[in-house]
This record gives sequence, C-alpha cells and structure tokens, in this order.
Amino acid sequence: MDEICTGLCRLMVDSGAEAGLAQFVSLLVGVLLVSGVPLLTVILLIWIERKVAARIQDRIGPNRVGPIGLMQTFADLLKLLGKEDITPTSADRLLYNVAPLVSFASVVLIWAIVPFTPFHYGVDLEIGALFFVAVASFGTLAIMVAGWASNNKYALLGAFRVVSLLVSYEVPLVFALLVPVMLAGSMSMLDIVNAQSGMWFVVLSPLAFIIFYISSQAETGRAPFDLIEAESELVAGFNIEYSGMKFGMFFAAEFLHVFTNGILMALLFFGGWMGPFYYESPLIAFAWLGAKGGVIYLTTLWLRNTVPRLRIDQIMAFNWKFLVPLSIANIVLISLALKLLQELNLAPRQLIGASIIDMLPATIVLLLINGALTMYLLGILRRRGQEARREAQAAPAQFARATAATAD
Amino acid sequence: MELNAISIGFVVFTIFTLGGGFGVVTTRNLFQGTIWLMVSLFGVAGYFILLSAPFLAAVQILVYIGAIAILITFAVMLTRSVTRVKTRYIRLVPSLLASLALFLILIFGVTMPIFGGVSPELAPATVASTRDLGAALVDENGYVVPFLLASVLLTGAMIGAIFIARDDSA
Amino acid sequence: MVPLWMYLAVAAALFSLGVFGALTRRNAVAVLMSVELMLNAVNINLVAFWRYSETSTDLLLNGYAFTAFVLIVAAAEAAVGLAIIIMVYRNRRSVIPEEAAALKG
Amino acid sequence: MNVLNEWAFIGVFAVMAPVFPALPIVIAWLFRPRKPNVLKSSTYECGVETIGDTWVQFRVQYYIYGLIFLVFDVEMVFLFPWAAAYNEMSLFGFVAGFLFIFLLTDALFYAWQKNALDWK
Repeated sequence: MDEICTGLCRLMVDSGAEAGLAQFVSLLVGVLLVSGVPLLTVILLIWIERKVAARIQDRIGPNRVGPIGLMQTFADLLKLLGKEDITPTSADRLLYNVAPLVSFASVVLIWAIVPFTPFHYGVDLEIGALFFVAVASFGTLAIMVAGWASNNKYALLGAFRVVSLLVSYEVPLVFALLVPVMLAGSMSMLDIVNAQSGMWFVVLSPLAFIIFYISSQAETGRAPFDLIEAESELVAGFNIEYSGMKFGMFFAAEFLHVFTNGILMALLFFGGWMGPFYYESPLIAFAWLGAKGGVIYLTTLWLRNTVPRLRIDQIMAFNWKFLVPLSIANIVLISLALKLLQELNLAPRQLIGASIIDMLPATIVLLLINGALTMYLLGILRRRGQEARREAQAAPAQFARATAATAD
Repeated sequence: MELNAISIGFVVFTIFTLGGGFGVVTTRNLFQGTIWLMVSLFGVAGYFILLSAPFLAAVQILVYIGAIAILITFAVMLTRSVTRVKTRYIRLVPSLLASLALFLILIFGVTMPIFGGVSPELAPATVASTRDLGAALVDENGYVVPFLLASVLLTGAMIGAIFIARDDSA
Repeated sequence: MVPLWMYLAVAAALFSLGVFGALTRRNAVAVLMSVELMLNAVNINLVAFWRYSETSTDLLLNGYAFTAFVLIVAAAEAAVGLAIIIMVYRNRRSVIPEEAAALKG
Repeated sequence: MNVLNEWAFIGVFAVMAPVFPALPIVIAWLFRPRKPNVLKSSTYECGVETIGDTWVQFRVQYYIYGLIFLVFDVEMVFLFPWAAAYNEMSLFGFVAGFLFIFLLTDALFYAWQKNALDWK
C-alpha cells in the first residue's frame, strides 16, 4: 500500500474516525493520487503528440493558445464541452454510452500496478503482469460494443476489423511478456524491476522487447497498424457515430494507452526506475522511469508519423506467420539456454539482487542466441523480398491483379 | 455477516453474477446476451478474488472477456437468422419447473447439513501462490498428465474447429 | 467472513439459471452461453471448497488446478461448439438445434 | 487479509476509473446545445440512405482468427505459472512445459498448412 496511505489511515484512526471509514478514505486518496498521474499526463500528451507530429511533417503545430500552444488542449476541451452530442436514433442507448467509459477506464486501470519508485506505487499485485493484459481486454470488448451499439454498418465493420487486429497481436504481446516473467520468476511488477538490477532485460532478450514494441504499437492502433482510423476505407472506423465528449474519450484513451505502453516497456525491459543515483531520492527514481518511458513514447510517435498504413491481409500475415512463430521460438530458445546455464552454475537462479558480474555469462550467451535468431530471420526476409520482387518483375500485370484481389 | 470490504464485495458480485445470468436467459438480443454473460462472468471473477485466487480471476477475465466474448460475438454476427426466431422459448413451463426444482434441491443440500455438513467458516490463513501452481502443474507427482492432456485437448479443439469452420467454397 | 454456504447458494442459483436457459432457448448460441453459466457455477464451487477446506495450506492445489482445467474445457467447448453452429448455419441457414437433426434415426 | 487489502484498492480504483471519463461527459451534457433533428440522428453513411439491416454477412476468417487467439490465450493460463516457477523448476518440469508449447505450435502449423491464416 502507498506510504502516504497508511500514514493517513493511522492519522484518521488516531483522531477518532471509524476504522472502516478511515481505511476507505485512505484507499480513495491513494486511488486519486495514483490515477492523478495518468489523468494529468494525458492533457500534456495530446499537446506533445500534435507538436511532434507537426514537426515530423514539417509544420509548426499548435502555437496560438498559451505559450508555444500549451493551452491548446484546454481550448479543445472547452470546445468539446459546447459540442452537441448526437446519439443516433437506432443506437442501443445504454451500451452506446457505456463503451467510451469502459474504453478510457481500461487504460487508467493499468496504472494501478505501475510502480513509480521502489516505494511509491498503488499496489504490487502478485499477478501484476497478467493484470494489465486482463484489463486491456476490457478495452477490446469496449470497441466491439461501441461498433455494435452504434447500429451502423461501417462502425460494425470497423469494430470487427479492429478487434480481430487487437486479438491477433495480443498473442505475440503475451508471449513476449512471458520472457520478463520467466527471467524474474515472478509476475509482480516490483519483482520484475528489481530483477533487472544486474542487467536490463532488453539486453538479455532484445527480440522479446522488439516483439513487445511492435505488438503494443498494434494494440494502440497506431501506424502502420492504424486500421482503427482507416479514414479512406471505413469512414472513421468503429467510432463513426460518436461525437462530442464521448468521441473525445475514445481519443484520449488512445493517447494515454500509447504512453502507458511506453511506461510498461520501461518497467519490463529497461529496468524501470533503475539508473545512476536512483536510491538517493524517490524523485530521481521517478525521473528515470519518466525519462525512459518518455523516450520510448517518442519513438512510437516517430514510427507512427513516418510509416504508411498496411493492408489488413498484410497485417494479419505478418502477425500469424512471422511474429507469433518468432515469439514462440524466442521464448523456447531463451528458456532453454538459461536453464542450461543455471544447471552449469553459470547464471544465478535468482535474478533479484544479482550483480552485473553474476549476469555476465548469461548475458553474452543470450545475446548471441538473439543475434543468431535475428540474422536467420533477416535472411528469410531477404529471400522472401527477392522472390516477391522477381515475381513482380516477371509478371507485372498479373501481380497487380493479384494484389488488387487480396486487398479488401 | 458484518459490514466490511468482503461482504460488500460479495453482495456486489452476487448482483453481477445472478443479474447477468438472468440477462443471459431472458434477453432476446443475442449480442446483449453476450454482454450479460460477461457481466455474470465478471462477477464470478470477483468471487475468485474474494476467495484468494486472484490468478484465476485474472485468467477468467482474460479468457472470457478477452477471448470467448469476442468469439461469441463473431459467431452471432456470422449466424444472422434469416427467418427471425419468433419464439424465444420452447418447453417454457416444464423447464421452469425443472430448474426451480433443481434449485430448491441444491439449496436444501447446501444449507441443510445432511451431506456431511457444511459447517466450515474458518478459512486457512495462507494461500498458495501462482508460483506454487506453476510448480505443481509440471511436477511428476502433481498435475503433469492433465497439463499435457489439456494441451492435446486445445490442439484438437483448434484443429477440429478450423476444419469445421473453414469455408472451402470461397 | 462470508460463510461457505453463501457461495454454494449463489453457485446453485447460477447453475439453475444455466439449466433453464439451456433447456428453453431456441438459438444454439444462447444454449451455448447457458452452458457457460453452468460451467462457471461449478467453478465457483470448486474454488470455494478449495478455499474453505483445511488441506489448502499444504500445497494441495486441487480446487485451484481443477478450475484452471475447467476453464480450458470451457474454452475448447466454446470454440468447437461455435464452429459447429457456424457450419450448420452455413449449410441449413438455421441456428435452431432441433432443425439440425440430420443424424437422427 | 493483506492480499484482499490490495484488491480493495483495485476495487476502489475500478469503481473510480469510469468516473473520470464520465465527469467531462456529464459536464458536457449540462452545457451542450440540444437541437436534434431526424437527419442528424439518422445513421451516418456519407449522406446515403441506409439500406437494410446492420447485420451484414461477415467473413468466417474473423472467427478463425478469434479461434486461434482463444487457444493461445488459454495456453497462457498454464504458461504464466510455468514461467513464474521457472527459476526453481526441475529439468523434468521444464521439459513438460516445452512439450506443452510444442503441441500448441503443432496446431498453429496445421492452421498454416491449411491456409487458415490467410486473409481471404
């Protein structure tokens, strides 16, 4: 439990409050403190996202409201408040209104298990790593519900495509997540971060990180996987019938989800708050986590704004025929190698508290394995690319027709 | 039953579970039925937490809300009734009587201590962790045979379902 | 603490609801959902008995592991069941179990 | 009790989480203009009148992807405890886990062979 929380709890009981009430109030305060972080950052995130996108596209971005456009989000919020909220007559009213709430809540709820510093966190669940995958599945269902409740063909079609995309990319995501859980021997987020005191997991298994990175980019529906907003094909996807603040909530949930994924990747693969002098002060630890998460977040924005959209058949083929087999091979190889090293006493059996020297042989072996797997994969991709190019040159007309046929 | 977090949780999850279940068997619209089913199963996940099995709760959410709900939705959309099913129920009265009788028998068995008695109110203080479950699953004295059989079952189910559902004509 | 019989009572009610739905609903998908309700009623019982039995302190994980296996069976059942429903629908344009009686003697 | 205390936090969080997005929506509901008309609240289809039901026929492929996902999702039920117990596991248990993954990979390869993974 949060430090402040137990303090407040005791204070209230001492001053004569009922124990149950004091407990509840302190829980509520803890929740507000923890959820305050994502809720405040999301306002900033919208500005950052627009500014970065603008810079990449050689524009200036919002610069009118407030200094360097910082107040733009508030202005947008005010504008959204005055927007008429249109509910189509044929919509299922209850589900239509609940869907944006669930969508946003499913992202905020992930922050309950994010440890900000070694001592400041909401809760440290024993099943932490599984918790955020489970919570994210509410978001998927919310999209399905939104698409269906709108009672619009395009919304339903968009929801179907998005949901099948989301569930497909959840498979490699969870397989990649197994690697940190396996290395740390625990699903608790605190244990996973502490187990990286010797070596960050991104060094032990860069492939798992890359798989996780790609799949979480898909989970948030960002380019090259932006079927959620395939404007040219599906009008606007599952949220076509939404307007005003409800639409804004879907939007904010997406922005927040991207940043949340950055923080999760920092925790799972980049040692969370670990960094020089993190033990000196919780503020420094918090700053390290924020900096790592922020850098990963910026790279996802960079990716989003530079790559084109893929077709749905390409997205699905890439997932099922490349990413899933790769993630399975990765976990099999890593678990095999680490077990062998542990049997030979070359790797510690408990990574929490292991020093960098303990980890050195394991690091070298695992890195070599990852490198070999990567080279092998690059070889396959190169060969496939050559084949595709040769085919295209041999029969351009036929190729064009085949491509058009597979395009949805 | 005094008022504390557990009893409040129990009441809330009971409303979810039974209300959702009631929704499943009464609603005419299958998509809404799916949502009701998920409400009900969410309540069951809540029970698992109250019973100190958070891992099962997470898995319940992951498997049911994350996967089976999606699958049922897809199936509902794929099997749109051409001729609208007019009657929602068949054999309504006998089924109602049968399930009521079943319920009464079960309640009688649960509350009356004739089948060995259901007195335990004590609950063990320590509960096994997920790690213990993982160790027991692959232990030769534990559940290694059902563990591998589960894998075979899943493989069979996947192959069978793909074989059935695949549309060769397209 | 909530006594054991309350959990069992809820499970009994959920099971009876599932039985009612499985017997009366005409749509095969609805029947399948009712069966899922019944399976979950069983799961509540398994976990409740596990939690309230005194053997759960030493690593006897029967209730815990059984529940996990029931979940797997439920998932396999849903996958194959829905596939069959889809196939029957494709061939006969019907989702009513009584109308798919080709194998009836 | 400690475990339940943690979950009480999650419970309060879960109750509060939908409140955060609900607040601005409710505030907007207080201030927004209300001028509905038939055209505005009809189904949006780029100005074309909607024909027929929303329940158009969908591809089976959606179901097949959902199916494969379900199987892998359930596999996680067992692989997460396996991974959590990895460090103190015997070689036997380790091999059992391998066999488990191998069997499911089989199913994936079957689907691949049957072209069930292609978007068609």
